[in-house]
Amino acid sequence: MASYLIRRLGLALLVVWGAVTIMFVMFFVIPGNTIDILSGEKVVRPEIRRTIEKEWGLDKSVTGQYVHYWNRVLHGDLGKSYSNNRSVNELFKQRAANSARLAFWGLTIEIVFGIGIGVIAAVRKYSLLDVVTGFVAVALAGIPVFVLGLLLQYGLGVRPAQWNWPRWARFPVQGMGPNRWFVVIPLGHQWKYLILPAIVLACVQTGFITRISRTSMLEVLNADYVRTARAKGLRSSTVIVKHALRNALLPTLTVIGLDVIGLFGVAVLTETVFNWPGLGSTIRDYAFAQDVPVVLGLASIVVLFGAMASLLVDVGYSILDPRVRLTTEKVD
Amino acid sequence: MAATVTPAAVGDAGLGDLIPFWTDVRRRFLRNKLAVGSVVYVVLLSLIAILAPLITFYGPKKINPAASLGKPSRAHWMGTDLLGRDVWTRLAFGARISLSVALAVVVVSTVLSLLVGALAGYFGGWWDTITMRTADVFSTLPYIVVVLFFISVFGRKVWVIVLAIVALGWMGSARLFRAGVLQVKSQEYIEAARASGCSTLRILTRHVLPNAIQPIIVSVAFGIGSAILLESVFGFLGVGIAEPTPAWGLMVGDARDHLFDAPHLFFFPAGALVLTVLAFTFIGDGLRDALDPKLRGAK
Amino acid sequence: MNTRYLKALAGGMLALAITVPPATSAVKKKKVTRVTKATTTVAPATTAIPATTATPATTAAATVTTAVKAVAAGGTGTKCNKVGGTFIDNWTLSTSDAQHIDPGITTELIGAQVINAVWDGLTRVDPDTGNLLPDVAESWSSNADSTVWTFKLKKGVKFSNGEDVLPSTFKKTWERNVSPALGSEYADLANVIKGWQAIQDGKGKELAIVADDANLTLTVNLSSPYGGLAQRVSHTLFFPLSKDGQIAGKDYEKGVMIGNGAFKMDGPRQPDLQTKLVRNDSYFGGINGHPACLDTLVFKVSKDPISAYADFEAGNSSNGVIPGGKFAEATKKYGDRATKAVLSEQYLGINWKDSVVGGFGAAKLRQAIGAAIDRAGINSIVYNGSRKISTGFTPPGIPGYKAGLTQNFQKEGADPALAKRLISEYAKPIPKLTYWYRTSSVEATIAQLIQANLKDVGIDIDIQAQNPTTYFTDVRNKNPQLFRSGWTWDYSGYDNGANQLFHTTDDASNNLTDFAVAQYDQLTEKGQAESDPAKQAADYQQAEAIMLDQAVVIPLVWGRFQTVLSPKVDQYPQNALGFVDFGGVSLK
Amino acid sequence: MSAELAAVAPLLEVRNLTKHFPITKGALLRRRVGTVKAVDGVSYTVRPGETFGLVGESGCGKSTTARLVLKLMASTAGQVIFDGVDITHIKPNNKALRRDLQIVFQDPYASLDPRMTVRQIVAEPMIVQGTAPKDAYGQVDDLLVRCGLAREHAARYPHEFSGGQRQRVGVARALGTRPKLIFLDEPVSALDVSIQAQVMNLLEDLQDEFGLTYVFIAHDLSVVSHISDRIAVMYLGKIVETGSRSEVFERPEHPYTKALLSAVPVPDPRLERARKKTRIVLRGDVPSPADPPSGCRFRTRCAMATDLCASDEPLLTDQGGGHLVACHYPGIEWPAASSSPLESTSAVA
Repeated sequence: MASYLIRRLGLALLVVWGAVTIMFVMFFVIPGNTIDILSGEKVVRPEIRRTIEKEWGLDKSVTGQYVHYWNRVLHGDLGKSYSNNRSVNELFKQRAANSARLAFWGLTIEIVFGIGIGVIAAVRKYSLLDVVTGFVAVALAGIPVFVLGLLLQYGLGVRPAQWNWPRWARFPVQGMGPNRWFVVIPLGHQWKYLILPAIVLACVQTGFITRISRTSMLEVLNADYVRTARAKGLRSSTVIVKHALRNALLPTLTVIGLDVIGLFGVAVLTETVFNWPGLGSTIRDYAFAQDVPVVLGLASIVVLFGAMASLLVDVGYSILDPRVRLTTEKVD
Repeated sequence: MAATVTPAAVGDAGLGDLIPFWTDVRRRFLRNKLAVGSVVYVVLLSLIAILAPLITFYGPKKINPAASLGKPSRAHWMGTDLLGRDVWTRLAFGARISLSVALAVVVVSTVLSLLVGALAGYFGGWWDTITMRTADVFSTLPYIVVVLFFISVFGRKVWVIVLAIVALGWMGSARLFRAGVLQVKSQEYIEAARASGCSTLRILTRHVLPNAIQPIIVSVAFGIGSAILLESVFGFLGVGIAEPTPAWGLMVGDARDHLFDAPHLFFFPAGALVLTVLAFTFIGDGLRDALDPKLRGAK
Repeated sequence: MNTRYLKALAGGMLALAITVPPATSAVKKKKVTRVTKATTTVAPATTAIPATTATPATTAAATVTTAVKAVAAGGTGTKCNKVGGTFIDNWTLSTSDAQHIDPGITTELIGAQVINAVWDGLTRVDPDTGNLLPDVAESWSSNADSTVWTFKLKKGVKFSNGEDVLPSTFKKTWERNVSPALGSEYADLANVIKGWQAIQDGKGKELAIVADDANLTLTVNLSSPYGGLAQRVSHTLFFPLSKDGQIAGKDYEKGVMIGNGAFKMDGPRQPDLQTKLVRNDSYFGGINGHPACLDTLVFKVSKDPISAYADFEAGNSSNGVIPGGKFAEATKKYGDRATKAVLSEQYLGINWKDSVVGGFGAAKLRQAIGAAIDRAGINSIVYNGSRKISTGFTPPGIPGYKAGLTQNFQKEGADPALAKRLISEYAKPIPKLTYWYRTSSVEATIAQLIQANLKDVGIDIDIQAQNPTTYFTDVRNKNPQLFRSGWTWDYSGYDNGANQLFHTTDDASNNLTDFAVAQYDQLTEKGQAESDPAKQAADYQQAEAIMLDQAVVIPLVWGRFQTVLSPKVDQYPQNALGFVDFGGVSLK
Repeated sequence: MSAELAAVAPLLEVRNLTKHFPITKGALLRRRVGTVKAVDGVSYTVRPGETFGLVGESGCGKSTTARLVLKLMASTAGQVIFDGVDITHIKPNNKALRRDLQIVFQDPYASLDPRMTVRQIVAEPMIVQGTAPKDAYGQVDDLLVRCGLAREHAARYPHEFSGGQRQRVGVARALGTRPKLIFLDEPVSALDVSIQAQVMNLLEDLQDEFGLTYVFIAHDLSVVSHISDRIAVMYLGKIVETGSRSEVFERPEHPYTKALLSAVPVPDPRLERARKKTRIVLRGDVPSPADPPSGCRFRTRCAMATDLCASDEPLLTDQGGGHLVACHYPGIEWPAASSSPLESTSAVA
């Protein structure tokens, strides 16, 4: 197991290397360069351009810059933003926690509601509850984040304020608020700032998770061993929890794992609409400005994180399904 | 013995003898009202897409500033947008673009993920390592960089958007498939099939896939919706299909500016989108049930 | 021309940023490099640049040798009806955070907005009249040929940490800001000062400035005559930095920067969240003659104007940006106190060098395009009817502005009959033309309206959405036949628009149309050299009329601020360039 | 019976068959730090028409042996000669191999594809062999009937059957290609006792009817005792005793075989009660095949083990009449002290 983890960590680094290299190449293929983009229509004076290029090592060849980049990264320095001189290390420190907290709660909502509704829908297949939750799940997933966010902002923030509802019934429209946390637990009023973006973030995937877990659950409920368990006279809830759920979780776990990986990506719009300064929207902003160090620096950390998540998913598999062994071949 | 269900316990014992498999599947599918309704909806939608020029009265790109933001009326029964374009017309023509984009995305990425995921799951080893780590790379690349890359290299064309969405989305179903295959591959009937002399291809197609297909059906149904939605996200970010092409995602995205003063701009395309995703979901459910032999003969 | 646009685009809010009028989406300020070029092309005798505003002070500065005492400081600005309170600004940074708020480095209006609250320069533009007011400087004067400028500083001006603001403070700060090591993109703004070139070439470290701290005089020697220095030093690049700032590099803005303005930073910036300022109690009074009315000023960052507006509607900010299509609704609800005209112009550009639409021969075709476009329609559909339809390129408010320069072929609405007549006079087959726009829903809307207008008169155009990030570079290099652009004035001078956008020898970057007409060039050069404001205006007007007759641009609408103010806001002084004088802002 | 068959050439000859699984360590560069010797030099012969019983505790490598012969797993070393042909190195998907060698799996629930009808399941090996699907399906009915099922069952799915019925399907599937040899991998261990007998009877009937040869794998000597002509007892990857049924049952020489035999219930209750007193309880668990004991592998659980057992590995030696035993002290009796009631059969199950 330990050696498996170490091996997978090595592979995760390989993934980071691959992703960074791909992005590096992409940025060289995408037309336009940072200096031009930042200066807009203005032509930058050659001396200034040279100063800037030298400062960022843009005067080197592509391979030179590539080597230079890794050299810096390996020394623990992700570099500085072309556009505003901010240290990427600093940016990461500021943003990663925000992203992680939002992602954590989004994911929690997603898992609790997604699996919960999915299981109930499967057990009460084709009941009114099943159809209604199915409809709601799909409808929520079918509304773009930027529209859903706006609806929530108006429904829970703007209108209550305009109608002079009591303070507790109003939600903030934007921002991080007091930024008070115990690790991921919001303190004080912080939860009010967290809840809307977390819901919006969760809505994107909850529908999918609901359906996946419903489907896997149905599959499992019809499996022989569950029938056997039922025939043995076990209580229905015991059967569902002990026998069915565990086995139904495998595909759901895949989706959730993917989601952990992609959550920063999904969060771009949520972060934008609610002005939650996380990694996703930051990467997006700097990607448009072709601010290569920031995008590469932050993205490679996200990639590393994603590779870890995918590792956890694989470990999770082996826990849920002992047949999926991590190391050795099946013996007898 | 007591632990198993005897044939008599499973519905009509004689049923299986009389009715061929597909007839039974059809029968069971047709008994599912939601699924049948959904098929009707999809057929209707396809007809609307195909017959769009015949069943609409304006051009999809025909603007009429005088009729800007018109409420649904007799002349424009889904109202008009900011440029006075008929929403119904754009919705009908948009079905062409959005459905074909979605189907292209789903078909390409399902085939790709089938190949990658199923093989990775079945063979494991280096192939698994390479493909799954590649999937890791792709799923963590910031999508904006990928889309920027695609549109700046190939231009802002519909197929480029399809390609970009596939490039960003194949990993999901590939992983799902891999998980399914991993689960199925350790079953004894796979070994039995090998002992029976089945080739790898036959095992994959006849035994592994049919048993691993459940989550994929859901993923395809949702894939159609999320492809259309991604199109709107790209539109929101300014890297999607260009106006004035009528596409549902674009229409939903544009409606944000007039969410409260012209809600019909949002309601109709978003409604069509949600209904479409729902329809494919219900069809998926229906197929699932109809194809599941364990539900055979059951109501 | 609106680089800040691009930033907004780069920030990803494409669809939304464009809905914001140029000034509110904050314009990247363009440097005035034209000056030095003019001195080389224009006769030596007329070297001084005309004053960019019509204040007596600046006019005099260019013509007389005696010192001109400007309006007496203190008591002329906005009064506080109430002192105290917190103003939450969700307008300035409503599409993205400012990249820099270091006065030496900033290139954007949104950053300059914050800087103007924390620092005061030698001079400042009056929010009401647009005239130049003395700020840290008490008065200024120049010699006869405007090569030596002397600023007399007010006594007792201090930084918020108690440090004195002295002439040497300015000298050292300016030397820091222009040093190649800092790499400021706006270092060129100081290129008229003697010693600048040597610093750029690495041969010197000092500017030819004599700082007499005892007598509080700052004497600036120029390398070539320039009459507009008093205006120029109102730019953020010339704001004074405290001692630690004078030696600081690019990292200075990571901490708390010390200014001499109405507000001081309450802590380091919180990038992408907010920048919080509090009243600077040791403020010398600036143009208003009193400390800031507000206790606290918070610049809140948003990334999506629609959400920012929702935030305003929920009562969470004191001002806000009106998103596209909401102008009528928002002004009805919250009034139009803050929606005055901004010095900007939206136009359709036509490429002068193009083989079909360019050159004198295609004038009728270009005019036909102008006649065919329904600008009233664009105004009502795109701008909710809030804009004023341009009657020329230069907007009212610019000294020397004249109405109706394009009346001959452009009406508010479309004139298809005239357009068709012009086409028949053109008498050549018209191929399908290419029209470029930056991708956004608003730009797409304008494109389709124009496309429909032109189709009505038989001109087919292919509208092409372009990569917003590289839009201007692409327009510059690939020369599309028709393209959409806009321009926001950096200072209220006629030359900043007409003179810089269409002059042959101008920065290729600014002349997107590639307009190259000798008569136009001569007239603008003559105007630049002219010392009499009336004559100067006449020259510019004549030049602009030539440009407009050639219809190399089709002016669409002039700009307007899309700002909503909370009813709790009492005073909100803002000049037409977009600067809010936060020192004078007060709450009810 | 065995005397007659002894003259006939063996149908299957397994020589020194070995399967080692590597144990690796290390993150990126995997070092091989050990080996699981799942099957370690197993040799036996199976004659045409006989039933060869392969018995041993779970994990002893008996199922692996079957999978190695069937090429469902690649062997590390050794030779397999089937019907006079060396099949050690032929490809796993060799058609003749698949036709002539079939297997019935232990778990009747897991070994049938739930998404196939019985008809499809039974016909599949034939179709793979090149029989036209129509003909294959035609034969299914007949096979089902012979296996004690009804024709109508062909259209049903596995979940509609009981365990015994499913195992009949499994047998029918194995029969379709008219194989020469069928491996029965604990075919009845998952079934209820009453059903076990039915299936065993069916297997015997079919053997007569089709002239089949069986390799019957079981963890329980009692099952094998009914059906086998000859028996091999495996312990930890090795055969410890092999011989004809009567020799192994009546004159067991290896302590392990004796222990196994003592656990076999005897139908006569009186005898059974008497035997209970002499039941042999094995100490401890089966050692890890990754680290087998030196010398005799059974010595760690053998009450009579000596230093010789720890130092030298006993080889299979003929005790006469083809009765081979791998023990330094063949025939040695268990001491009485080790005889006590066996709490459960788990020690040998």
